[in-house]
Amino acid sequence: MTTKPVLAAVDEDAAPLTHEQLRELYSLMASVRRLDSAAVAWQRQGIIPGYAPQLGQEAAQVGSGYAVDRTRDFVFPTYREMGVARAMGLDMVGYMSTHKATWHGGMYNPLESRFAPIQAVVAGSVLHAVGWAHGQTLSGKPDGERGVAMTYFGDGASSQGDVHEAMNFAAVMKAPVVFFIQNNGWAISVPTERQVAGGSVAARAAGYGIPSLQVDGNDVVAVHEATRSAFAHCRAGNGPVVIEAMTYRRGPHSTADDPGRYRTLEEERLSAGEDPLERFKQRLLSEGVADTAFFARAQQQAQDEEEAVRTGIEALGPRPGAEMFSLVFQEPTPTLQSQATAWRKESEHV
Amino acid sequence: MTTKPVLAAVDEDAAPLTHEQLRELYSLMASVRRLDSAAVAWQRQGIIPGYAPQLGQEAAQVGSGYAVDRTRDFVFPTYREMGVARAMGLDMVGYMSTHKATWHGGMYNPLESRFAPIQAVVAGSVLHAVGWAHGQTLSGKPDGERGVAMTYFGDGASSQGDVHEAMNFAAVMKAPVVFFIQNNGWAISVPTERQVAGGSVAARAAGYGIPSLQVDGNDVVAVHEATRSAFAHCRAGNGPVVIEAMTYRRGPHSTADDPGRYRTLEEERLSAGEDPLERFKQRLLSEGVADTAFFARAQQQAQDEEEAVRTGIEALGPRPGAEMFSLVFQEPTPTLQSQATAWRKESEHV
Amino acid sequence: MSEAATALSFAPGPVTMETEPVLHLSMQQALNRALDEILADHPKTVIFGEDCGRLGGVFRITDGLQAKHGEERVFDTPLAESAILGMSVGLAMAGFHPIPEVQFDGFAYPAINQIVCQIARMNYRSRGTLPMPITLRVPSFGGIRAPEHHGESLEALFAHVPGLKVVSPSTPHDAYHLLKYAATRPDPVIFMEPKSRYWQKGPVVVSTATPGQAMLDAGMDDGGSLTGARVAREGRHLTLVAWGAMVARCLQVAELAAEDGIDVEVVDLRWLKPIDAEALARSVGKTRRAVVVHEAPLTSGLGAEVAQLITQHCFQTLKAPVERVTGFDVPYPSGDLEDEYIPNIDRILFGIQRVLEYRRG
Amino acid sequence: MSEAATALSFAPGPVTMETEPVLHLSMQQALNRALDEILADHPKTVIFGEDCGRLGGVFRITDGLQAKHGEERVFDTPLAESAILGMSVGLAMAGFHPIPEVQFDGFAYPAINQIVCQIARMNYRSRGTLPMPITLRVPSFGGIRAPEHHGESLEALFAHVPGLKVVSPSTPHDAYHLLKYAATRPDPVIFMEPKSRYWQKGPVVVSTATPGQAMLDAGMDDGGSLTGARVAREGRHLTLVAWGAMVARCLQVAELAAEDGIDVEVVDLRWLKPIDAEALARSVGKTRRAVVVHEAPLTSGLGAEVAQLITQHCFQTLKAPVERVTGFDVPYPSGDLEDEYIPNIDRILFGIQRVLEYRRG
Ligand SMILES: Cc1ncc(C[n+]2csc(CCOP(=O)(O)OP(=O)(O)O)c2C)c(N)n1
Ligand SMILES: Cc1ncc(C[n+]2csc(CCOP(=O)(O)OP(=O)(O)O)c2C)c(N)n1
Ligand SMILES: [Mg+2]
Ligand SMILES: [Mg+2]
Repeated sequence: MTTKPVLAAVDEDAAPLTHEQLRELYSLMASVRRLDSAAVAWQRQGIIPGYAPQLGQEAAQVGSGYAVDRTRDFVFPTYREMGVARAMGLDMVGYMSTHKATWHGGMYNPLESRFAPIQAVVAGSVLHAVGWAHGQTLSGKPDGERGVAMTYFGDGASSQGDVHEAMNFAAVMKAPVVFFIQNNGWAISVPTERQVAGGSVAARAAGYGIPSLQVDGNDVVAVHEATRSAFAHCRAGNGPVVIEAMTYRRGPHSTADDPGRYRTLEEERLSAGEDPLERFKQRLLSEGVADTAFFARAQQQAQDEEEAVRTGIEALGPRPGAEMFSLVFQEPTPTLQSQATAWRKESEHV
Repeated sequence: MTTKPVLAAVDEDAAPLTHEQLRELYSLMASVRRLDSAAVAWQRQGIIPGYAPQLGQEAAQVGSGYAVDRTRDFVFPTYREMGVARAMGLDMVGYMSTHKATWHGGMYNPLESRFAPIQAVVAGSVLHAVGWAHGQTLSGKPDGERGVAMTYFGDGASSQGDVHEAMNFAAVMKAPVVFFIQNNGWAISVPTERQVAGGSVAARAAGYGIPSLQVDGNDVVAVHEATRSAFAHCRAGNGPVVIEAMTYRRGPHSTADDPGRYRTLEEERLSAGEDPLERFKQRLLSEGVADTAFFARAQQQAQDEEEAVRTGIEALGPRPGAEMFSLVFQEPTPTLQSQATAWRKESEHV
Repeated sequence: MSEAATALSFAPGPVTMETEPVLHLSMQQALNRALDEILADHPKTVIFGEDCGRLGGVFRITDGLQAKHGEERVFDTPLAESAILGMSVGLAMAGFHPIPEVQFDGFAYPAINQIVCQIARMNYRSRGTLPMPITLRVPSFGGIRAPEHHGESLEALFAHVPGLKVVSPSTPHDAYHLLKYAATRPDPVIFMEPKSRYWQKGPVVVSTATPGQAMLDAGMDDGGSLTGARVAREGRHLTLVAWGAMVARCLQVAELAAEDGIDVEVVDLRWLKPIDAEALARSVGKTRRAVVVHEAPLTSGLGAEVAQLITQHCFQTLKAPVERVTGFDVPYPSGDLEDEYIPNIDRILFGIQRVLEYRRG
Repeated sequence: MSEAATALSFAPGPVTMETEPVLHLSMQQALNRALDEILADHPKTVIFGEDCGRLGGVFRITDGLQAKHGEERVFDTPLAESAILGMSVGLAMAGFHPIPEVQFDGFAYPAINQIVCQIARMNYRSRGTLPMPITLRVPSFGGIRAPEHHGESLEALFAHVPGLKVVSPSTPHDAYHLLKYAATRPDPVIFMEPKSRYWQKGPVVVSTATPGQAMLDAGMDDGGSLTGARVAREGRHLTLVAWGAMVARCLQVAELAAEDGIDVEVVDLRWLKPIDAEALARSVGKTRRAVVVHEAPLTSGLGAEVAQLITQHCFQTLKAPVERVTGFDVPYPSGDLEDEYIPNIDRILFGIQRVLEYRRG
């Protein structure tokens, strides 16, 4: 598969990634891989009730998340974007707390993180990105200073009406939005070929006059460069871009899922292709960008990090029940206040 | 504008329209034009409370409706398809009764007419067409005998998420659906260029792998031939087709609308192009298909018809209130029955 | 919240607000004026929806606002309600105060997912870091002989959704002040406009500062002048509870009942969420009888909630079970049957009669 | 509808249905078996939704049905709820009996437009010529510590919509029979499955003809065995009204209350629209006290309707206002707080206490 750049303004001025950046990308991917596998284990151990692994999507997530400028951009994830969160430097205990069932949206601060709350409605936040991006235009900042919204969704989510409405609105309003699709081959048990008519979400973009890129989602550098171009296009005031990163969901849909019911291990092996992490490692080695000592250090760091996050997650107690009431509104209502009072009385009484 | 046929299976075997058929098309258009103008007048006279004129869309509506095989196909209109209804031979008093506020869906029998109830939710029935069409596939009839669903919607409606979901579902399931868009330049006050990103609804079809035709919607023969090809394509088991008929809403959005607030008469004159009825008349004359006597007869017929419909509409009394209750369910509920009883008691008491 | 305060601030007219000018406006004019002032006073406010811009909306509520405040502040969107509400979420996250419109009540349904799962929950989901100061204007209720889906009453649905507040004005004066109040709150408000009342005129005490607002701004109780119900007519024998267009109808009914010596109190609920239960208790505590009137279908309508709140608070003194006079459990009918469907004067009078004649067995 | 008949047909076990086999099934198994039989008996039935086919649904309710009945009868759709329901309308118009699934309660919202404006109204709009024999299966309610939007209670919304019928089983036996009944009716039914009860087993009297069905087919009253509420436990002092997963909890509460000498009757409402008001009147007419329990938020919840129906019918004999023990007016919380949100045993006992201790002033 090749990257097909059809952007009006490809970011040609951008310098190629430095060796240090390439190594950083690898470290991030290694951390994500480690944390992801750990989370699956935590679920088995009863530390968290459930998790949606991103195994195999590290390149797509880290490569794109690495392009975000946290001083001005904003990311709108769904529920499987742990790698994006990590690449953007989120508080990972705060991120993982959603899987601990501590708080639905996660315990990180979305405004400071520039990463919207975790979203369980597929395609739910795609329109938010369009609104936020249009807000950049309305705020009257010069082109180069305006933020870009990047929204993440899957091949399955692409079937939702909201995605169409979002692309049309964004194109009509020339809103600076990057629609980032991770086409990982599956929506739970339904394969892309019975989900995405025509075979490609990126191909839909042309119908709205939106430029699009279909990129090898297992090549972190290709993903990063595509994303960087898309951001440059948006920042230049040229409107939205669609990126479709072709990748593969190597794990189950979630820890509650049993892929054996709908695909064989043989099918998995054939379709998954090369492991994005291993592939990038080989490239860095062969190009002399990193040596084995680097990889050992990266591995160690990932392990330390995982342990720190696990400790944080294990330490997370349940939220005080009073938050159920106090966080509904900015200005609480009398009804809700009296419900909170009754709740407190009854729970203390027990 | 040219018709761009990109169908896999264009209906090449179809014989060209006979002179008699061409004359029939004209007569239908003349009837529709007359009835449409009359309905606007009726509203001014207080005979009906409101109406949505189709002035200028006669070619698009008659040309496409004329392709329907009433023994097996089914049409899913919105609210402006009076010309389609007439071309399909509907009971026009039954059709017009919706504008008399007699019954929302109209008083005609949709099952016998093969014309679904009038629909006020824009894009509301697009998905129904997909389900009905998939039902043809499931019913196990051979390709040639299965019905085709044709759904009508506007440039404005094309922005709704349901349209995207419908095109994707139809393409995934290869459902025999013709998506017939009348792009009449306006959705109430919003012009197509601020509605349809990319400029064409037909152009969206490629993204789903659906063949599409953009056709001069003011040329009744071109519209008819495009529709006929689309039906042949569907009947051959090749899945859905998108047709976009480019036309112009010459009148107001409805009798309650004041187009002067958003477009000038000069703009109207420039954008509307040639009148489809007059244009077809000139063609028939110049090709010797019809003479002035024919046009006079057609005009007289249209006038007689209009009078008959007006008489029917004027004679329509309000529906008995009991129908409010009796038509909700096939199997009425006790709650509803007791509400009906209370209603009857209270209305008789007064 | 004191009765005096309630009586004071929303009985429109020069008596209560001597220094403020009183205009004679239709609700359409009052809403239009309110939006104009909001745009002028609050630079982060944006108004958008289908045909809101150049046309000024099919009901002309936004008439002239685009010309005056520019295409960036007041704009048309493509025809997609889910997108209109979904983009409101993003705009709110970016610091704007969106005032979107859905063109008619029945076309809020395509946006319900964004309203319920996003607008109503984002503040909660984000632990208060992403407030949703969105005021959704919905031309609502029936009575104008419109096509299908143009006469719906969605208050029960909205009131059930945690995270939403819901308000409906019944007079031009309330429309003006409640919209100014709602649009400057940090929480999402569904603003249900009774479209059959758009063109009736009434006195509007216009003021740059909405009455009660100053008190609220100072962290004080506003006495319900903006946040509570309103006694639209005082009476001793029975309370009619209504909102939107039904308030005017209930006032008519009260006049008719007065001819028979029945002194009816009319409570205009105004806020459908949160409901001013104290005001209900106060009124029915006095009259000991209540009928709640709404256009929406009976079953699971907001009338059940109102009736249950009254019963809960006034069980000991209530002389008869609360009656509900409402639309039937049928789809809103076509124009010819509208008068049969919407509670009419006769049906409300029958309801009053049932309550008055109720005898414990 | 006689009490005898009600008691007879839904108390599961060999006593009532001597000739029919009794199986010990979970609700998941009972539903799966019902669907299997429906597919076998009714050739126009089709089942579809997200992951319903090969996977057998995320809850395995459709497990094995595609393999047995073929890909034309049981199939996966792309991920779009509005399309799933919209295509159901078209299939129904073409003579099919669709049994669509939305994967979780919270994902019914994107389909609300098609449900409310199309499914619920097509029979009416078409003057009875286009019936909508659609049974929408919705795994519903909370209690399984799932992610956001996977624990919603939409019954108040559905019950308010004219043209819909709504049912929720609380036992495997009822699940089996009510689904077989609903799926063969000519009107649209929302079938709300209490997902937290999918895996508990109970006796199911299986029969090719669902009990009561024969009577209904013959145009006779079925005594409410399929169409009415069910007395899940007889009692004298107070009535608990519940549905779905709350029925089992109320039965637990009744056992605890019995230890204190309080004899609680538990009414399983089953049909949430139409509500069996007679059964409520019968029970509360006897016990003179009632508490209604549901998971949905309080305000404008179905509990208000139930309470108002009880008050309307039993006003003269009621000893205390009907209490509501419900979810709070807050978005359904994350797993850790679930037990605080859903009515738990303590909160229901407190509710009972409030009613029992209520004294007229
Ligand atoms: C609106 C909505 N419908 C259904 C679901 C249930 N659901 C959760 S994930 C999923 C599949 C999503 O597939 P895709 O968009 O490809 O994302 P992926 O899981 O592959 O990351 C489904 C059906 C949901 N979360 N939201
Ligand atoms: C879902 C929905 N939203 C809004 C409306 C209000 N409305 C009625 S017609 C219309 C414009 C439709 O434009 P288009 O689809 O181009 O059809 P046309 O009127 O040009 O035939 C609008 C916004 C509606 N009927 N349905
Ligand atoms: Mg996927
Ligand atoms: Mg149009």
